[in-house]
Amino acid sequence: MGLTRRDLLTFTGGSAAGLMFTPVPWSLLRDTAALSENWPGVPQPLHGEIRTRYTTCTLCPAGCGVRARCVGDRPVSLAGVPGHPASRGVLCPAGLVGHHLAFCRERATEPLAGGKPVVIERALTGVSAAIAACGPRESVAILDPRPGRAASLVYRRFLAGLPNAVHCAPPNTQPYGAFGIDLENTRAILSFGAPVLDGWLSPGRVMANRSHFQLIQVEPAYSRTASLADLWVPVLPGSEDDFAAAVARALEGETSDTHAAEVARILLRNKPAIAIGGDAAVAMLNAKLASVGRSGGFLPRRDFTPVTEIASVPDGSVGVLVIEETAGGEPLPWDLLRRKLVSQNPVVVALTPWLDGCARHADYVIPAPMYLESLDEAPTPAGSTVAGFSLSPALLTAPPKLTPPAEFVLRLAHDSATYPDILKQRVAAIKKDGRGAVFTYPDAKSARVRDIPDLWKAMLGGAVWLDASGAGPRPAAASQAAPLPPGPAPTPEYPLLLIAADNPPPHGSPLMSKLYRESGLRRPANAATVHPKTGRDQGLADGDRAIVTSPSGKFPVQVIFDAAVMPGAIEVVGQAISPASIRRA
Amino acid sequence: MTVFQKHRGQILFVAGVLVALAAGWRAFPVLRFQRVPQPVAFSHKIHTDKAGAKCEDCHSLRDDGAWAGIPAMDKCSGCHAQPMGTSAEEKRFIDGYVTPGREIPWQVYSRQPQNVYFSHAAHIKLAHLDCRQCHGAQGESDTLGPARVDRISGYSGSPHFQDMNACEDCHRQRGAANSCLACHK
Amino acid sequence: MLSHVIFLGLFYTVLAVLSATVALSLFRAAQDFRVRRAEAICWQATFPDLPARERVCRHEFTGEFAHRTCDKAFDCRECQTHAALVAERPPDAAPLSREAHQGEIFGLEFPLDRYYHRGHAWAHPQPDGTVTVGLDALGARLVAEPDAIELPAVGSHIQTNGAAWHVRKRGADVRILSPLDGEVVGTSDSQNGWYLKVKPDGGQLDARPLLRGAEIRPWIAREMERLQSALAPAGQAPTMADGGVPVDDIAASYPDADWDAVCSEIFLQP
Amino acid sequence: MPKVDSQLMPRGVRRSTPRQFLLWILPWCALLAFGLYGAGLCLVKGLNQTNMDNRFAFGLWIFVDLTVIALGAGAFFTGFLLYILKKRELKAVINSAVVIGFICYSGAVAALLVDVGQPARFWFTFWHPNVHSMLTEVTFCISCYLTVLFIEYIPIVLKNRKLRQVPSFLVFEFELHKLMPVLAGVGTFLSFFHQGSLGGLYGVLRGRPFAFREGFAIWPSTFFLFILSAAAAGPAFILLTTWLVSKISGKPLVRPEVLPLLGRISGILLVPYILLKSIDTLVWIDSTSPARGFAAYQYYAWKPFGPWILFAEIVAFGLLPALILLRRRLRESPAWLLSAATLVCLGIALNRFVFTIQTLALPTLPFDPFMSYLPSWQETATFLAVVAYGVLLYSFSFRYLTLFPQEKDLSC
Amino acid sequence: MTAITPKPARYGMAIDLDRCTGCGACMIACAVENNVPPARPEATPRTGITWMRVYQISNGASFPDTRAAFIPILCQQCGKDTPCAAVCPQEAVETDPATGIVDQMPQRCLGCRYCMAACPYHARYFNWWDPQWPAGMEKTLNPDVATRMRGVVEKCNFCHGRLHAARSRAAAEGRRELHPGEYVPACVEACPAAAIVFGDLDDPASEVARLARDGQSFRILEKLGTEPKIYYHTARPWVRQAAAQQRPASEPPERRLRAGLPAPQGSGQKDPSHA
Repeated sequence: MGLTRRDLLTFTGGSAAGLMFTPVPWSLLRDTAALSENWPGVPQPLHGEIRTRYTTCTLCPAGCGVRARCVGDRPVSLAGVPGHPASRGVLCPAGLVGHHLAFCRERATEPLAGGKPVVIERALTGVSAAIAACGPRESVAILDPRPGRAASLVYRRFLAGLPNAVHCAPPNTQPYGAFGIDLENTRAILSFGAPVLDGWLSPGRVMANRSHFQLIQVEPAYSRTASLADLWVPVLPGSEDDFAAAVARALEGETSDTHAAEVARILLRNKPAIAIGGDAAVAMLNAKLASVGRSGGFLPRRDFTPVTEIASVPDGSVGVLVIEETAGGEPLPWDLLRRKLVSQNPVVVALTPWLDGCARHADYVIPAPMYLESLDEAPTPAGSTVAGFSLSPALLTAPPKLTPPAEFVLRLAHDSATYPDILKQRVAAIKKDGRGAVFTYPDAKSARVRDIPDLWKAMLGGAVWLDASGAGPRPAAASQAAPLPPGPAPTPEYPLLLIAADNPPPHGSPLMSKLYRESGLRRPANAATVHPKTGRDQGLADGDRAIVTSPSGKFPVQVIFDAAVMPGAIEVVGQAISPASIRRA
Repeated sequence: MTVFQKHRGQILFVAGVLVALAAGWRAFPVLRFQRVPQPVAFSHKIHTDKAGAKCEDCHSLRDDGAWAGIPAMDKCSGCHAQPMGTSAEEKRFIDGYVTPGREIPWQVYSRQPQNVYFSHAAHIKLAHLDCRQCHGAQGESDTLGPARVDRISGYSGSPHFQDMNACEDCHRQRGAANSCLACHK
Repeated sequence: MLSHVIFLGLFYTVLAVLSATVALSLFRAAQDFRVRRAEAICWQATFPDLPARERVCRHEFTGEFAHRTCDKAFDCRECQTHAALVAERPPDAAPLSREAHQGEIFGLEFPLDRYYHRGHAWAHPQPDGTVTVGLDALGARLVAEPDAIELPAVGSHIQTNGAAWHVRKRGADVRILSPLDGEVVGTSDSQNGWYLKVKPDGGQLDARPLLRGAEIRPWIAREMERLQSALAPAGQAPTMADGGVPVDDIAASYPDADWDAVCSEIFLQP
Repeated sequence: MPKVDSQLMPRGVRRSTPRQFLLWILPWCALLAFGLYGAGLCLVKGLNQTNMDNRFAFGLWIFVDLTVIALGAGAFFTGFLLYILKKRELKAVINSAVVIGFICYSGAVAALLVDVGQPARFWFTFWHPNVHSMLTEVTFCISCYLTVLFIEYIPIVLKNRKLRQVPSFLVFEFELHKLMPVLAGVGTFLSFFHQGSLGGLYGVLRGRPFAFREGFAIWPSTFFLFILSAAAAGPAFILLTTWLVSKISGKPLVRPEVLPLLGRISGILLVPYILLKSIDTLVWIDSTSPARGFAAYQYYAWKPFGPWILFAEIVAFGLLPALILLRRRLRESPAWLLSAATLVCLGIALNRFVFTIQTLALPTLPFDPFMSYLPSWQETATFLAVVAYGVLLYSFSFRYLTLFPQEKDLSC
Repeated sequence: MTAITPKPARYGMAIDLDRCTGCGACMIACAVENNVPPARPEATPRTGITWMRVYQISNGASFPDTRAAFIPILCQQCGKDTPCAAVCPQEAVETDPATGIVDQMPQRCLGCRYCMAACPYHARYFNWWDPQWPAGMEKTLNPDVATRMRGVVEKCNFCHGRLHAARSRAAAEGRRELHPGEYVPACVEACPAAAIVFGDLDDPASEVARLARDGQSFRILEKLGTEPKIYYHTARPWVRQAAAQQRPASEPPERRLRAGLPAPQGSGQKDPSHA
């Protein structure tokens, strides 16, 4: 007798019923649920011994100490070093995730010549040839984002060997020239657009002293600092100078405008006071406040090495421009640099970890190690009243084919020394000199240089050297930058004024999205903030997409209404002050 | 007409039930796990008896309270740089791992899921549990059996592996913390 | 903790009740089959779903009622009304004439020597005490040459109004309702006129539910009307193929009629 | 094929030709397919396919679930009236009511499975239930009640013309039907609970003063309001569907007195609902909400959810239809009856909308903005899939099963 | 056997709004510590995950009198009738009696998001996408915190990984009790302005308890009666006003977020040109 379909069904039914009384269905349920915990789509952190390692942040001139929590040899989180003289145990948001930079896209990973991958030797010969080929009128320039480092010394030495060379720096790299700011004793700060509470000097140091000084922010834009200052003086763009002068007059007692008078009153009541934001009138104001060379004011520092500001390099004179771009911050506007180049076949060399900065315009791209990928140095912390120096040991293993900028220049100079050698020499010099004290991160203790047997080792373990306080030869007052051009006036065609708002760093950890895209705590790059009234006059609604047109071009934006913005102005991220118009897209 | 003919339906049904039960209780528990052999034949016995090593020589707490777990290669190469015995196994081990300095990809029997926080420190130093309580007689074993890995969830299925209920019960009996995040992360 | 108990308790009770309900009805169903209640239940379940015109009381044929719908599922044994009426006008002592003298209706043979069931099966008591069961002339013509016939096994038991046997014809699957309770002692295909030989329960045929004699003509008349309207394509006036006497194979002469519908109508299918 | 089709239909009723029927279901099948695609995207790619977000954690789906479950309440309430209170007239619509109930609940459950982030963990709720959560109550009740509806659906299916030819089916059906009161009882119990817990779902949100209500024992007032409103809306919805089906199929399905009866039931229940709802609202405005630091007026300061919403809920969609349904003369005229029933159903939908959507749209943090939300096409598609599924299941049931026992007698 | 759990603590925070500069260091430190994935390109302020989120509010005045303040909002660890814990259908949320921390168990979570609807602080976040890190970056994840999967809810748990680490360290030294300050969340450690103070509210000696008591502290939505454990401190009346006020009904509906734009300045800001 054969099995009928009915038999088969009966059997299946039976086994189905039986299965219910076995672990099968239940353990399958459990396993699928467990699978949803650890299926491949969910990355699993690696485990290992937890170690603490120390280094120093080189992302900006603040020179903050960094304590890294590492699993095995991989940093998993960064934090400040308590008691650090410059940073006071604080890191800024960007610094907290510096160890992510290495994983960003748009990284330069191999030498490029004319956009094509080449071996480093090939790039070296190419650049040397270009330098050799420089005519008598053409100069070789190295753009040094942070003068005063051992690397800068390497550059100077190399340039010295050339007939016609210039060691230059981006504008405002040394805003206070040979001076530091004695923040600890300052009682009032009159800031002309300086981001005092938003990444000025060493944030930790500023915050630690915040309660000691009055902050007066003179700025057209409703910046973060303006919003938190004790007094915000919104002035028309470009009229900062006039206001500074007005304050200066007010200090003499001749009150011309009420704001200035009030400011003067505050400054007089809280001495010592300083004015920052640097241009002629402000320098004069400081003279009036007698804040130079006084405790609580600007104190001279020993280690100042004057460099030419790129702006003052004659146009069309540079035959070979070597740009170092390792320091954080946004790249210089390219047209500023282009103006300096000679007309026919100039050669641009970018020593940079990024492909999207100057590298885009460079004939040679020499990939530099990213922050934390190689032994580096941090010079005197910005605004420090004494010279300083610290090493920034690597925490990450760098990909192959990277060359530290200094290393590249050394090889150009056919110098057999390596960058670490140079750093060793620098440390040796400090040791030899014997002045000053060293603050070591692991134990948060200071010791005089003399008492430290192996300074190099100590520095590698995380430490900052600080010169014995001040008392350098007093150089001339801070180099005074040219005064601002008169503020641009609105025209019928461009009824509004563009004001630069604080802008996001060009590169950062992907996690910066928490601030810029996921919470909107900070405005995204394409935000244009206007006063609701201004917006409505321009026929805009909150949240509109719009086009901003200025003499220098047009760009798309997204409109945000904010009653805090100066009527008649458009706050746009990273734009130069200029007249402009806006209309709905 | 035979008995089978008469009760054909019932008989087939019962047969189905029996087959299912057999499959579910006998075959399934075996098929469920994948058996992964250990890369190296290691004998706790020999190391404790002959070499006179103590448990904590190799399995220790770090200062921060983390569990060092299975020792790294350098621990082995300390003694095994040269063959100490004559066994082919040891030779294979030395050629394969010690000489090239490769870490041994041990299969951990009670590897906890990623979301589990288990502090050996708390269980040893505070609760004073004996290793055996969770790891059985592993310490006296002469050979290392294969590790059992659940084919679907990928979790450890070894007999030493404590499942959540076991933890919970013990914690309840001893009045230890029993909230989710006490043992999960 | 207590809330846990109450809450879960409630829901497991609910689940228990649900499964108990289903299990109970399954069990009862099995029981019904065991005690031979199934067939009755099927008929009970079917009867109310039949259109009203098929549920006409037999006493309407004899004119005792103008309109009456049967509420006993054609089981007159249960029906007081029927009992009363019968008591009042007892049917003639010898209902069935010995010799099957022909009763001819619309040219159809309806021998008066037997009883007729509303489902067009007849029961013919035999001298040996058994009863032969067959299809009446109308039924026979509807399933003239059946595609298949499914007769019950000898020894099986059939019940009044239960399925006696199955006939398939042009997609129509017809179950012929049994006119009596009894054990099947013989089967045959219609060659010798009957399909089943049945040994009635209690030794002799209980004919109360069955039609006889004078009831037959008016009944068949109605059946013919229903047949016609069932055969008539929607909208057309009902006509017989040959203007009166049904041909031997009605199906053949109505090739496009929905035979399932037709048979359901006449054989009281659900 | 056509033969099989016709043999599956109940005898004695006319149904559309297979061609017509095909033309009717094809578009719905297409819609279903489209919707399933959308739902599939949500399951495979994750809920980022929807426009829900951290602020609008609930969206279209939850709103639809609450609404259809309220409308599906007709199933339990009709069953309750018929089997427990022995209202025989309702036999005419009970089958249809059961099918509609089954559709609504199964549809809602399906939508919920797409709505959760980890469908594979659905059983956690049964294995580690947090009995203090209204959602647990809902989950348990709905899954149990869906089972009940399924069991109630079985007899209707077994009565199909072909299936009933299998004696055992018919007998089982017969026996099961004898126990129907038990099922109706259980169903009523469950329904009362989960209709309530669905209201409780929002009433317990002490973090959302707009929805939060004081209550009795563990249940906020919304618990009881939801039961009442569902019970009132259920019959109205049955009424509407019955009318709709008979219009579409072009046949009388129930005796003329049945629909007004349903209307009357709905009206009778609507009155206490409106009464309690008004009282509840006043208490809420007067004490509940202010006690938590929120003046009630500010909820209605956000356009478009002005005070009109309260008026619509209570007067336009509550009081008005109630009055209509309670007047015999108006009830008897189809136009009034139907428009009233429509209003009732709309009222329920609006009420559920207010609790699901408006609650989330209103800010709680003082410095927080008003939230708005528009469903993505995937969400909408999934919702349409549920609708299409319902229409299809009902169409097939109507074609092949006896949903309206009176139909065959009315049709000849 | 007697209970061997350490003396229960009631961890809480006091945040000084007058010190907060809204730099966002806390948000970043939090994301790093707790393995919160970076945003997808299509993420918005309403779909992003920020256990700690700093809101900017303003005094409502118009230029040039505007003043801004920043309010960090994290899970307020409600101590009574915890809205989210009560509603979770499957016990994925509970309050740890030993710490007063409201636990969220992503591995138990069904993803029904009922708790998010229940939370008045919007401090709960749903994983709308699979968590993804740029290639190589997953090697920098914190081993003390498990990554979450798509489709579950997560929230601040006072850096429970750090509590575990602290407990392990203590256990290694044979201690059950933690020293004050031995365990602080990442945001507290990272705040450049030292605006956040963390500790045991039940320990009267602790700084946080002191701040909680002082007259200038308040809690957000205190009237809901959920006993949140995050205290906010400010001397500026308008800040307290804007953070605790009832919203003026006259205010126009906020439409920024529909445009997917950043969360706006606090809506405390009224625009006179409306009046």
